[in-house]
Amino acid sequence: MSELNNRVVEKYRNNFLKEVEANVEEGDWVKMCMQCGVCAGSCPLGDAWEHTPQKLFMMIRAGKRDEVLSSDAMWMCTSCYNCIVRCPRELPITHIMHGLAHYAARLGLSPKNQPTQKFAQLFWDNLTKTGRVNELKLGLNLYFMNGFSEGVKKSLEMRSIGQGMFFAKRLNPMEILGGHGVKDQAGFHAMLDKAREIEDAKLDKFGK
Amino acid sequence: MTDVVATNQTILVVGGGISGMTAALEAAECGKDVILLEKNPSLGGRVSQLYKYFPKLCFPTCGMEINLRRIKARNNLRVMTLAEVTKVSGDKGNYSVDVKISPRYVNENCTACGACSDAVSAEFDNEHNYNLDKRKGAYLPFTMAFPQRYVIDPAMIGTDDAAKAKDACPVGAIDLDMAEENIQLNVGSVVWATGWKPYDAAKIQPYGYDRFDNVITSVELERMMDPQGPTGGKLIRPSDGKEAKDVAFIQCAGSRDRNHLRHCSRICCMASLKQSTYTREKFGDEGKSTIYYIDIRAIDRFEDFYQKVKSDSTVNFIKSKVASVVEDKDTGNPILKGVDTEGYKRYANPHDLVVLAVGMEPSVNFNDAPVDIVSNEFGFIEANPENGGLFGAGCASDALDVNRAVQSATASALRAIQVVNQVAEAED
Amino acid sequence: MAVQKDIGAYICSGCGLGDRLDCDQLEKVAKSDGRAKLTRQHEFLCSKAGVEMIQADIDAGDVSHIVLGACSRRAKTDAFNFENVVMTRTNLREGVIWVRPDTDEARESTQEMADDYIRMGCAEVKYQDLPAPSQEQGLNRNMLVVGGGITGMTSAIEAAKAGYNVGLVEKAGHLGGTAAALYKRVPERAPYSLPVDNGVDSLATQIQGNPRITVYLNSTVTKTSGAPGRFSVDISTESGDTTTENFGAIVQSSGFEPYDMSQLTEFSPESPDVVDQLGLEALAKEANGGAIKRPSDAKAVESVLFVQCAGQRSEKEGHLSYCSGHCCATSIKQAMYFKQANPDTDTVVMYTDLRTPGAGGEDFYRSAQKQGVIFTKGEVSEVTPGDTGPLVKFNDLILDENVEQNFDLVVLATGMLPNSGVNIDAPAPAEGEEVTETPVSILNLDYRQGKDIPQLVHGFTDSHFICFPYETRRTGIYTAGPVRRPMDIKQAMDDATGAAMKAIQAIENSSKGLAAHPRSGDLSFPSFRKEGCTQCKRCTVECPFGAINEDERGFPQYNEGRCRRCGTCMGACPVRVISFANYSVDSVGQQIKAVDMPDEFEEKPRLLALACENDAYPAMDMAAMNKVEYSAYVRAIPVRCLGSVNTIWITDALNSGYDGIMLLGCQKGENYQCHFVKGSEIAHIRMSKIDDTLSQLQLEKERVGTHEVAITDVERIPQIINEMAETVQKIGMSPFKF
Amino acid sequence: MAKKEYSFYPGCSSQKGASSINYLISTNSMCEELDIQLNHIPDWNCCAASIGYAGGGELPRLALSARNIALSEQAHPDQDIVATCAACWLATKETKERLDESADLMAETNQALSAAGLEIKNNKEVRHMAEVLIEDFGYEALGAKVKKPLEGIKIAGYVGCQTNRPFGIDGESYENPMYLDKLVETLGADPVKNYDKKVQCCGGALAFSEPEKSQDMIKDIIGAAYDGGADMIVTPCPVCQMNVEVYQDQINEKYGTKFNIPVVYYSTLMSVAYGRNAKDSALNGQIIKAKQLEAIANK
Repeated sequence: MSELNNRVVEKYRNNFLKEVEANVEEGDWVKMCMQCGVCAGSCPLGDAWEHTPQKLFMMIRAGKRDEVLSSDAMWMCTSCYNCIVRCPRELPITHIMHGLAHYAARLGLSPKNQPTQKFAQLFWDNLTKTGRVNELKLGLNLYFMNGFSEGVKKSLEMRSIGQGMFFAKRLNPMEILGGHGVKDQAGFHAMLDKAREIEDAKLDKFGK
Repeated sequence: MTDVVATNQTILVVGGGISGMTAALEAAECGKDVILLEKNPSLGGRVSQLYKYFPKLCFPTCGMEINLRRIKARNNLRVMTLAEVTKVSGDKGNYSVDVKISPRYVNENCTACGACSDAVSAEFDNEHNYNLDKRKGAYLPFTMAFPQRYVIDPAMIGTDDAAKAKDACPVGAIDLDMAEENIQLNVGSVVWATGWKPYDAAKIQPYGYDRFDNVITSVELERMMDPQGPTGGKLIRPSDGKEAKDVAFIQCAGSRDRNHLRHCSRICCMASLKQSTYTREKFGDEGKSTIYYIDIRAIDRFEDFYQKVKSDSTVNFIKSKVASVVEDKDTGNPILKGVDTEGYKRYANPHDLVVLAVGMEPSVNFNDAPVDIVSNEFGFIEANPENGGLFGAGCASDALDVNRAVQSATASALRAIQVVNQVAEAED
Repeated sequence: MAVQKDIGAYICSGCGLGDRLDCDQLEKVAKSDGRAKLTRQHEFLCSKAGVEMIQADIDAGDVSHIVLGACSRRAKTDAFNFENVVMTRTNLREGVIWVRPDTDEARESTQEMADDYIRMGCAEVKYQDLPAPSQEQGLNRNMLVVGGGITGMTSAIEAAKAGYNVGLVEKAGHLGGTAAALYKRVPERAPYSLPVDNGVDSLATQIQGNPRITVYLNSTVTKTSGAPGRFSVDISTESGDTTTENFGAIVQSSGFEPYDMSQLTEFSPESPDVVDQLGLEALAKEANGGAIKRPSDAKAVESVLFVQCAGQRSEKEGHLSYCSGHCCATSIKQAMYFKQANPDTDTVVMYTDLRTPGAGGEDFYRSAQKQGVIFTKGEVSEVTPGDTGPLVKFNDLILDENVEQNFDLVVLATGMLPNSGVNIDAPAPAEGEEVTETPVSILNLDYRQGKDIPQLVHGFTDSHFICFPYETRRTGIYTAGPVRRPMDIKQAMDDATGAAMKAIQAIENSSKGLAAHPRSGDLSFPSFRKEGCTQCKRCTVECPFGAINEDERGFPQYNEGRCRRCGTCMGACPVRVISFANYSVDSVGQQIKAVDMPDEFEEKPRLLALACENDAYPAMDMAAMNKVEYSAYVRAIPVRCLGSVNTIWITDALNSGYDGIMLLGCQKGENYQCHFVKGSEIAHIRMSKIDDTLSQLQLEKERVGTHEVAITDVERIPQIINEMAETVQKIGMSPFKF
Repeated sequence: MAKKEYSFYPGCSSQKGASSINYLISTNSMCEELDIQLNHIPDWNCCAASIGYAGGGELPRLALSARNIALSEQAHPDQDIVATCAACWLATKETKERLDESADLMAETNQALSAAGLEIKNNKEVRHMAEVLIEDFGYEALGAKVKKPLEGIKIAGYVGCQTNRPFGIDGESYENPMYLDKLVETLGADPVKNYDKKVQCCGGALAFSEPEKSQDMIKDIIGAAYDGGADMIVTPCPVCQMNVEVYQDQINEKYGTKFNIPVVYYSTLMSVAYGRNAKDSALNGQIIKAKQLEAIANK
């Protein structure tokens, strides 16, 4: 548990809903849920997770902080937006799921070895490095994210695909040497740092 | 040319459903001069299309027979059908109302002998049965239609069929040259009882009403159950005529939903509870009903009915807004997908037939009606002093069940009487 | 028969009647058997010409009683609309040719059918007179309203606006009733977002300033006698002084009593921090917009739980089985009190079904969620007085787990009980049975049938009819508001206006001697031959509307203003002394006898159908419109209600050789359809006794059948008739054909 | 018709040597035929798609798209932004809407942008290429350009998620959008009627992290296309195209299916129908070759 987490716990004590409303992307929508369950039934990965969105919202109201933030449910979101368009109460569920996932990660409460979290993090690091995604590096990092031997196995599995892509000119080995990126690296990074700084300030304001 | 004598002591009631008939009758039976307008060829409105009422499971036509008898007995209550209001001007106690009267092509000579109908061959969608079957081009809207007078479908005009109908009529009742009329009425007060319409189920895309034969609406089921309805009272499914023994009811189909109607339509829960008794009526213990709901809204003593239905072993309740309906291509069974939110249970349940408990929206949205009247965001008329001598009644004022609609209509009759009585007082 | 009766019989040959029937023959029958003074034929009787032809005879004074041999009495009513003449319509179209095949074999039996209907029509009018009002009462434009809550106040104001005078009786020392105890009320107009003023003061001021309204505070009604148009009412104050006033009609808006929460022991009702909704209103009034303090230690409430359906929607001993309808919205409103005072208050509404129906309800619900009110689908099993505040045990139905949680305050959403006075249908206490508390009567009606309005269910005085919420069982007395059905303020105010409407109508119609719904406008009323009466009291007992009192010698007093003209009394009378001007034992009995009875060996059975004019008879008409055929042997007579069927008709029919008799009435029992309440039921009971008559006559039981049918039975009624025809075929013809 | 210009946001996957370069190539050919000029946003950056959320919080992610919008405003002030990638379009359009809704977010975003010397006005529409085709041209105009109708080819229009929800194309329904089918018809080919997996999610981002879950969904998408008698599948989204095309061998292995169905972009179809050769239509970019299209292209 991060030191930040302890501060947040301190600040909100028993009111997890208020914490979510203040700190989670689109979190102030959570209270509007009427428990119809249409989101739960609409999720293509529904069978894969233990908590449906509507249930997570109820858990938030019930103050089940640790269970919610350590749930892997929101990491299962594939951003298909089915839940959003069907929700009778207009909740931006996809974004709330992303927001919860991010918040859990920030506080260091997300489940260990959550593959999607790892990938999402890799993706973010990859794109923020140069400003554009380097698919080859992303792929390789991905295969090796669970260690070297795993990685070799995985790349072998994927070889045929890699070759296919290569012959279709849709994969360029030279990318390994750097590849695409934005020209204004400095400005780009300054912008991201600033954005991060503003967001941190919001989280950091309490407790201190 | 229709000439209707009306004065600023006349009460105009717009809409000939049960609310309009009630408002008109209560005022007329108080000795007031009343004109009742209906845009369709017959009085009756939505209730004339219902098989049974909740919670008593009695027949709407029973009450309609009484109301029609009351109307027939009243010379101070005049009924105008195929009539629509196009403009309202003036103030409380002195309104002038423009009315458009569409041609029926049949005059008062008609004895409803049916000769014209026998003579014609052209058929059209039967709106009384929500287009589930066809009717002739010369027709009586339904057996209890009032006035008991046939109608020639406007699409018939100019065809041989129309001529055949005319020739077949033994009493010269058919006048194919009848034209639209526009008349003006001077009245003291107007009661708007324009009623409701079922929400367009095709708009609720996840349920596939527009894609799957075996997904129907609650109002269509009412017609199917009627012995004089499109299936002669058989509870069968459209795709293959197979008996629908396992019926699913989807609540809030278009209600309580920002994608559709934001408001709760009040009646749908009770309607589905009622309709769950239809499967038992037809198939006894072999019938099966499943009601998918968010909240069962059976207020006051309707709760007794809910408990009665609940105790029926053939009826199941699942707390869930159904996410989507897909069709099993082999059996034609609709499969309902969703999550039972009481403890999180996923389901993919096949049924014979799915009934969408469609919501209720005002059939005239008073935010853009030919009259200046205060209405809320849902298009229902608000009870507001600014409305002067204009009053909402029944489902023009809120989503109401029949009993409450009649209550509201009775109240509106008094409000209208207040206006004309004040006019009378002022004049003598 | 004092006055001279000149019968005119008019036969229509239109609509195929001329082709299917021998109309000259029908005229002959009318003349010879029907004793018609004049008969005419017309090929289009309902045409202008046809109607003028009839009117001319009437104007010339040639006819006083007319028989129209044409279509059903339900058709062409606008054309056949004659005044000052007794008219009957024999149903040759829907009743004869439309239910018979157009074949040569069928021709004879179809003609016999028509002949008989003409005979029956003539016989009927012969025993009918033009009904005239009794002038029993005059116009009394005063209306009594009992109960000065928001319902009663609204009724009074609305009636006054229409120009009627109102006496408003309130047992308390001030107007406003329960609503006056509310801090605020649920909005009934957009925006449905926040609680609004309870509205009592503005109504009270309107009443004070209104010359048409007289208010009686600290008063109750100690006696009500008379009838619509001439009610005489004693209004007494606590101190006992009584004034007697006359009123034309009455609205009863006696409201409700809150459920006694002390019965809910599982929720620790004795604990000061457990209150019901009215208790919370008191706390909110006290706080008056500030922080609401909890009773035990005046600590500002930081967390509150609303327990919905407390002691309601439950079959448990002492609980209410029904839903009081308003409580969900009320708890939402009260949760807003807290949020308005301090947005950080934890407010939880615990429900199983959240019920906020109608256009505004859902917005109000959403508005509360926006303000941060938490809604939990759960069931509270127990509340115990914890040390920091009430400890609540509940089952969270979504998370599917049992939870214990402390709150500063717990509000129980308990139900409403109608304040409807004495239950006149309650069985009298058995010998020696302990009578705990006798409820106080609201109206103290001086009616043979009891002091108060009959109750429908759970003590509420609602109408039994969905189409007719004001179809009261005590003519001229209408209940409104929560005494009629659990309801919120918005509905109560609408209801109050509706009831005032009906009361005003009762005033107007009773002054003209016109009947109230469902036979509204009927001028006929029951009269009886005193010399024949045996004071058996059956009519007074069986009258469904409590219309009939008894004088000191036990003779019936009809109180025509209360009477609904169903004829149940006429059906009940064993000595047949009760009759209406146009509906009597004879007017029907003579039709039965008028039928031409073929002798046994002709193998032409005759079946009698006595059909309820509201459901069974229209259903037969509609069967005809659908061209559903039935036996030519049947002769159908519409009756006002099966309750008006006097057993003498059955006996006479059997004696005069009918082979089968069918009574077609409405559904009886709990969900009865009979608009005269018990008519169908009474008929079934009476007919169960007809078996003795049958056995005396040595006739088979199957010859008489009593059926519950509905207006939708367009297929079934023809079946019933045909089955009776088959039965007769099986068991053979009646031997009583002379 | 006059030349139409748009501020174009190609996105990472359309870069040279990236997974959907074939999308860009065929799009270019298509645009030439329709006299559309795509002005690339200078120095655009990745939108973070919808998977950046683990590392990137709300504001950093908004900033990414905001930067692209700001750059577009700078370079092509009066041009709508057009994207071909569903994720790029969605992320950018969402950013535009969020900033419109919240003044606070707008201020914070501009604060971040200022660090890169940029500012966003947020006054232009963000549109998907399919929208442009349907709204600015319409099926009739698109059909008029057809030189080689794609006769005899049965095509399943796989719409997928992100061009369809939450915004959708041409106000069509989320459950049964018809625009791909109409487009296929317009090009002379034969759309698969009621293709009931047309809006089924392909697993999107999970393809890497949770392959078995996404491949299970892909299996249904391809299966349903075969059930409908499809010769090939058409899609408007690079993620869909990639996922549905490249895993067919692995799926066959895992489920014993015999999938081998080409998955093409609408731009591929249009380029061919508009008479461009195989190279211009980037048919060589197909891992599973679209032989019928090649035949027509080489005619």
